[in-house]
Amino acid sequence: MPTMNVIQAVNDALRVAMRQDPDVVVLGEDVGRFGGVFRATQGLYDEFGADRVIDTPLAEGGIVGTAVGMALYGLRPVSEIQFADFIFPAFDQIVNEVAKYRYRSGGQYACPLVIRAPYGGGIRGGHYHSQSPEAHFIHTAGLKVVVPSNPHDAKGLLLASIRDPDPVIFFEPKRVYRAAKGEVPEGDYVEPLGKARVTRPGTQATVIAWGAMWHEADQAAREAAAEGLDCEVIDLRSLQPLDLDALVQSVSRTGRAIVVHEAPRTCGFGAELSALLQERCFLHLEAPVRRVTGFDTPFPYTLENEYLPRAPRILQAIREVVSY
Amino acid sequence: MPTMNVIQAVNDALRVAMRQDPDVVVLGEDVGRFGGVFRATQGLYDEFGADRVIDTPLAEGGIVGTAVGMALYGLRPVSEIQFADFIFPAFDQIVNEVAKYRYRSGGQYACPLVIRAPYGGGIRGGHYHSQSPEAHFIHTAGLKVVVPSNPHDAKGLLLASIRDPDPVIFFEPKRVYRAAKGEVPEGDYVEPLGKARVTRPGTQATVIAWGAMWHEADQAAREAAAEGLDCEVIDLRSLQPLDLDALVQSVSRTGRAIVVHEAPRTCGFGAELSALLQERCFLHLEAPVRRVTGFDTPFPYTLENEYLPRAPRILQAIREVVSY
Amino acid sequence: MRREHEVSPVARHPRLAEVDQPGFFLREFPLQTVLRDDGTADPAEVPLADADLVMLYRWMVLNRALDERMITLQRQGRIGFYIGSIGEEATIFGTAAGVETRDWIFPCYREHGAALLRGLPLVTYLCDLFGNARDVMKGRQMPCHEAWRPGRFASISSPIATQIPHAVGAAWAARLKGDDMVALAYFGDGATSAHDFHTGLNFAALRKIPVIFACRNNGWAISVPRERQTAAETLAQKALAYGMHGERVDGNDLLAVLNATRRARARAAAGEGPTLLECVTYRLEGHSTSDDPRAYRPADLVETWKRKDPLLRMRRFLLRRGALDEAADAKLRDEVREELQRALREAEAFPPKPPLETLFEDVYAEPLRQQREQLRELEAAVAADPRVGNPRHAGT
Amino acid sequence: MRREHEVSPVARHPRLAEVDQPGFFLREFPLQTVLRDDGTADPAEVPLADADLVMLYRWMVLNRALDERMITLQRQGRIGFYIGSIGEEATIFGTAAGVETRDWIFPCYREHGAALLRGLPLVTYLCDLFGNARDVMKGRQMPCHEAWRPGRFASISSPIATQIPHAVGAAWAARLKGDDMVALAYFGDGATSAHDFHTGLNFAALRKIPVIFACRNNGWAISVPRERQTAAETLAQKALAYGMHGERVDGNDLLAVLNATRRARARAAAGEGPTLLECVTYRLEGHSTSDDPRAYRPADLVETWKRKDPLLRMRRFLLRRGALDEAADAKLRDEVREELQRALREAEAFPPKPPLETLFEDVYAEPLRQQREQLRELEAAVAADPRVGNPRHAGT
Ligand SMILES: Cc1ncc(C[n+]2csc(CCOP(=O)(O)OP(=O)(O)O)c2C)c(N)n1
Ligand SMILES: Cc1ncc(C[n+]2csc(CCOP(=O)(O)OP(=O)(O)O)c2C)c(N)n1
Ligand SMILES: [Mg+2]
Ligand SMILES: [Mg+2]
Repeated sequence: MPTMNVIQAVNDALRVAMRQDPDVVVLGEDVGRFGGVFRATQGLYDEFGADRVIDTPLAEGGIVGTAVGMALYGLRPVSEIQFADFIFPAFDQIVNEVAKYRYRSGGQYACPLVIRAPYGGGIRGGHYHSQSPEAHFIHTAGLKVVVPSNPHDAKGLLLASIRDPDPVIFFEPKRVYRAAKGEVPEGDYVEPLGKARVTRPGTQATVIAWGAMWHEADQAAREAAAEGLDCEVIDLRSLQPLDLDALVQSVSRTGRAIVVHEAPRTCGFGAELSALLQERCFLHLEAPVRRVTGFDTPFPYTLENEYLPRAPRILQAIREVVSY
Repeated sequence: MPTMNVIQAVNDALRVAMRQDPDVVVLGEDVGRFGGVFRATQGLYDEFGADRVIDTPLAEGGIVGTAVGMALYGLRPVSEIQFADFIFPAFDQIVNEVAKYRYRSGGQYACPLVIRAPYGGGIRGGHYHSQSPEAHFIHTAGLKVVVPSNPHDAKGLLLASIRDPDPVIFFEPKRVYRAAKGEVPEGDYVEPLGKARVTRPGTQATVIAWGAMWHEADQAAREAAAEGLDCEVIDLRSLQPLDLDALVQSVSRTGRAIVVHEAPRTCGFGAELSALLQERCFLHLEAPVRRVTGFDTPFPYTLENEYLPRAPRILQAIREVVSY
Repeated sequence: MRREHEVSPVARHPRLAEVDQPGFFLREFPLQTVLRDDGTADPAEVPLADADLVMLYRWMVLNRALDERMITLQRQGRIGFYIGSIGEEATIFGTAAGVETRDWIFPCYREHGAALLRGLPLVTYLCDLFGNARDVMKGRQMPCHEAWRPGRFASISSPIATQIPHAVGAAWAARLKGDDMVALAYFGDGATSAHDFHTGLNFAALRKIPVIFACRNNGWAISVPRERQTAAETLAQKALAYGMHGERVDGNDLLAVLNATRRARARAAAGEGPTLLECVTYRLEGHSTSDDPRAYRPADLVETWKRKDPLLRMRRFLLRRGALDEAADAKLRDEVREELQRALREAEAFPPKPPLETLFEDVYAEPLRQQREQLRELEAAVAADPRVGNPRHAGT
Repeated sequence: MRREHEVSPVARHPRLAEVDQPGFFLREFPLQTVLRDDGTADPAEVPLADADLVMLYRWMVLNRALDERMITLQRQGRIGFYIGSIGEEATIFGTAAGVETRDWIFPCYREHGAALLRGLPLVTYLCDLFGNARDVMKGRQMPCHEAWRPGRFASISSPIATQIPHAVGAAWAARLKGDDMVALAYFGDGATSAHDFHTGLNFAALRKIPVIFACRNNGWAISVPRERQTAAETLAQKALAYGMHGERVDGNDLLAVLNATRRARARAAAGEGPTLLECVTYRLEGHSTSDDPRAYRPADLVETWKRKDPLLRMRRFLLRRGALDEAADAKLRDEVREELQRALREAEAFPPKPPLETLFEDVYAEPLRQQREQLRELEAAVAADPRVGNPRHAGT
């Protein structure tokens, strides 16, 4: 199996999908001849041509709105939003159109499309190249939301997303675009949406994370192990649909849960997970579900490492939760 | 004291604010001579003229984006979004500009403005005249979010919001625009942001609601009382800042909490409240914090009364939570 | 400011030569007309055989009767809301009849006439308005938000202008697939201010996507007159911002609209790119049944436009041409009334509510866990207390 | 397709008469030039005294030196990112010098030159780039996202075009307050596709808001050439969509830009409404330090434009005019280099990080409970483990 980083895995998934299905097209700013500012679409223009690898004008609403029409007509468009921070001009199209199209037409029409966007901090991007807006989309019924943490999942989940009958918001952890490397099967395979992965079994607490923060959670769990604290780590991978069974099973066993995310704490997805675990594991909980998250501020520049819920803060939370 | 309904109270607040401060202007679709589709700005055009009561073109991004510039320059703009469902074309301006302007400029600039929008269901509005998007804005640091349930608070909170140094998203419960009547002081007064109101003291469970759903919660608590179940009811009024002390105090006492909101359950503000209460009242909780909410679907038309978390469903939740 | 809705249409001008050099412009957007006030028309500009002309006239009559009837039904509380197209029928049927039936339609919310023309059964449409158990949309949307896949009539949403980029995407997809399909997007004058208008037109012009952007300039966006929507003297000239072809046509003139649409379709299909087609018409009634226009517009303004009623205009033409006589017209109207009445009886006979489980279907292709759980939760709640879902027995 | 960035500017044409009838258009958008290739100019079009011309030239030289130095600093890892304006100096200083100092500037992200002209101290600007303890923005934004209130220079955000409606609102507010203030909004050619361009221009034209919409058409939006952004032959003609005045000017010609800006300002101040001013220039370098343009544009294209360098052009003019000689130019350059060096030393001496509490300030006028609690939480975390906040000691 070849070794790839996340961006190569994304690129490979797009290539496999486009080879296999002529209805798959990609569109976005700079995705054409240039291959995207992160090079996710590199080489696709040469292989599939300007008709299927479409440089668009600078308008995210158009990138998504046009994709809606393409999807209705039978294509499988994959829209790239250059940074997740720039998804908001398309927000109306996403929450009022994409998410509701099937429902509102009584199932006459479907709108299967993928919106890819690099998300998250840790690359010195400041306010507008660091945001993690997943909670907005999880709150919007009709959308699926996927966040891989590693190359293998990036490829398998992206292929599954492109073939999914529902619209998928696919957030890519740009902080580990190049840093996270691993073996990736050649050719076609899918990782099913809605399945979490227990990446480290443990007994004393469950640490739940996704995307770039999974790496921090894993690091913290390894450091905790060195202190004799045995944590289970779960990589959520798909936030909607959510693998609630996996979480409930783990937390019912460990009695303690820590949720990690980069987005601001208030009304982040950690709140939903905390609420769900409390509803489903109430009698098993030995401590409050703990949230280790970004703070309730815009994403900063110089102090971004203080802002991010990195391993040292997660480790402290593990200690506190286990000794609650 | 005169008796008013909610829409009259809003209208009165705008008039008081505009008389008292020449920098207050209102802008939006149809707000001018016509006085707004719900008549919230009725009479203002005649009193204050076309310069301060501004009919805009059909573009919410412009209604908010222009207001940002006005606020920077020293006005106190009050933007009307005709229905909360149509706030999304302005979403980028709100989350990337309004919310971050003070922070990103290092405090050199401020962006004090109010965005008013009728929200919620129960008026046979279907998908696009019924949504409750408050969670999106609570998740966005830099914004305040206010939702009155009655005429007295609508006026006092709107006046406070207009004078607040921070941007405020002001959601008005259109379901009770005319139905909720009450005495409203004449002239000027404010209700401070960040203060909840215990509208019914009780001992066995705390029911937390806001806006139109407060009326359902109150009704359910009254019915519960008839069954011998003694509930405390809290009208949140201001969701950000949140009166967490009031909630913690009440739930620490009752040991049981029910949160009611119209928005879809997943990642709604109920999740945040559940998480917070669980973090702060863990050892006092006798039952999981219960969410009685809209479902995870777009807002329906014919079945909207099934969809809404109305008194009968709240009452059932009270029974279940108390007997947990 | 020149108020185009107060003055009579500008006479048609000979086309000026275009100075086609970078940085130079010479374009004209005269109001194109075919049907003259005296009921005549240049025979060369009459695009259809008499029978087809009468058929379209019948559709306009039916659409008018339907709108009037539904406004009454709304007042009676039998439907919750209605938004009609009274006065705009020539724009709607002229465009809809001007494209091919394989073309997709991306409607705003006044073009149910186009759906009916495409074969949406009247009963089905009425069930949609009732949101009853037979509503194709399963009672999920307000009245006048229909979708009709068999007629390639897309789904209506309330947010203004969102359908415009959809039309572009669909036409783009068709071109990629090698289909001869031109998308027809409808929107109002107010929509030209919206984000998606800008984006949709720019994308389409850039790639010469086969779309017809049919702007129903009916003079109003609720209470905001066209002149307060934009300082541009015409809406057609907005095409220039995108390097796109634009035309301005008398929207109360069925034949002028039809001819312009056909030209635009031919151009689009030939790869010459999209057209912005401004149809200048008038909203004779309130914006919707929620609106009372007396609060913001003078009655005499409406009177002027009532005299330009597109139905009267077409009728005058057909009578003068001999394609129709008074008796045939009366018969046609009777038939239409009867047809409506029958459909209404049939539609009202269906159960008023779709079943509970439909609330949770179609959010996703298959319900996720939360939709399944919540259906069970709701079923249990209804079983425990019949007041759940019954507005008359709970809360405010 | 005509590629305006490949051909030399069109010669200036006499203004054609405008046919001002509804529905008819005759407009011209010739590329306006003052500085001729031989270094001469029509004396009537030279708007400033020699000392002021040299002063503006000096600003351009400083801006160029600054950009070059910062690109080097970024390569050395001393700053995190940089986005310069090399090649676009005439557009930036021509517009900024063409308005009054009381006018507000709503920048895109390449106009730090305008802020410096307005009095932003060089050291302060450099601290902003470092995001250090003396950064006026308190280390919150990426480099080149400065704000400078004393100079009425608004705050920069990365999202494209959002500042355009802000400029409209500020100018509108000023008019309401009776202030003689014209807002100057900057944006690129790519921004003309964005939502907020459409909205901002429409609102402004409708109400004749005093704004100058200065479009830096530098030929590229990252890798997307101007011709793939819109099918419109010129960007200036987009003004027609809004019933607005538009002009097209040689953006590498300081005097042409300055004159056009002054005319636009006069028009705006007189209540005649906003102007869309397309300044045709060229981005000689990569989009930013994150970009390598060799991947998408041929080098020879850049060579053509290097010969039109706005600094060379202004220098030739000043030398020929005798306002500057070689010795004075060399001295000026030495001074500029020295000034930069001094400022850099000073800026780098400040502590690299703002204090922890600044993270939680200014989210609101006063921190809410969660900001206060989270500050305590972070302080405790840092106290317990010094690796918190230190990238070299944790995680990936
Ligand atoms: C994004 C959005 N904002 C506001 C509204 C409320 N609204 C409904 S119709 C309408 C006016 C539309 O005018 P126009 O585009 O001219 O269409 P017409 O109704 O005249 O056919 C408005 C403002 C909406 N539906 N969507
Ligand atoms: C809304 C949004 N989408 C995408 C981006 C990413 N991006 C940054 S600059 C840029 C190109 C801007 O081009 P132009 O407007 O011509 O300005 P220039 O950089 O050429 O000065 C893009 C696409 C962004 N900043 N904001
Ligand atoms: Mg209209
Ligand atoms: Mg550019």
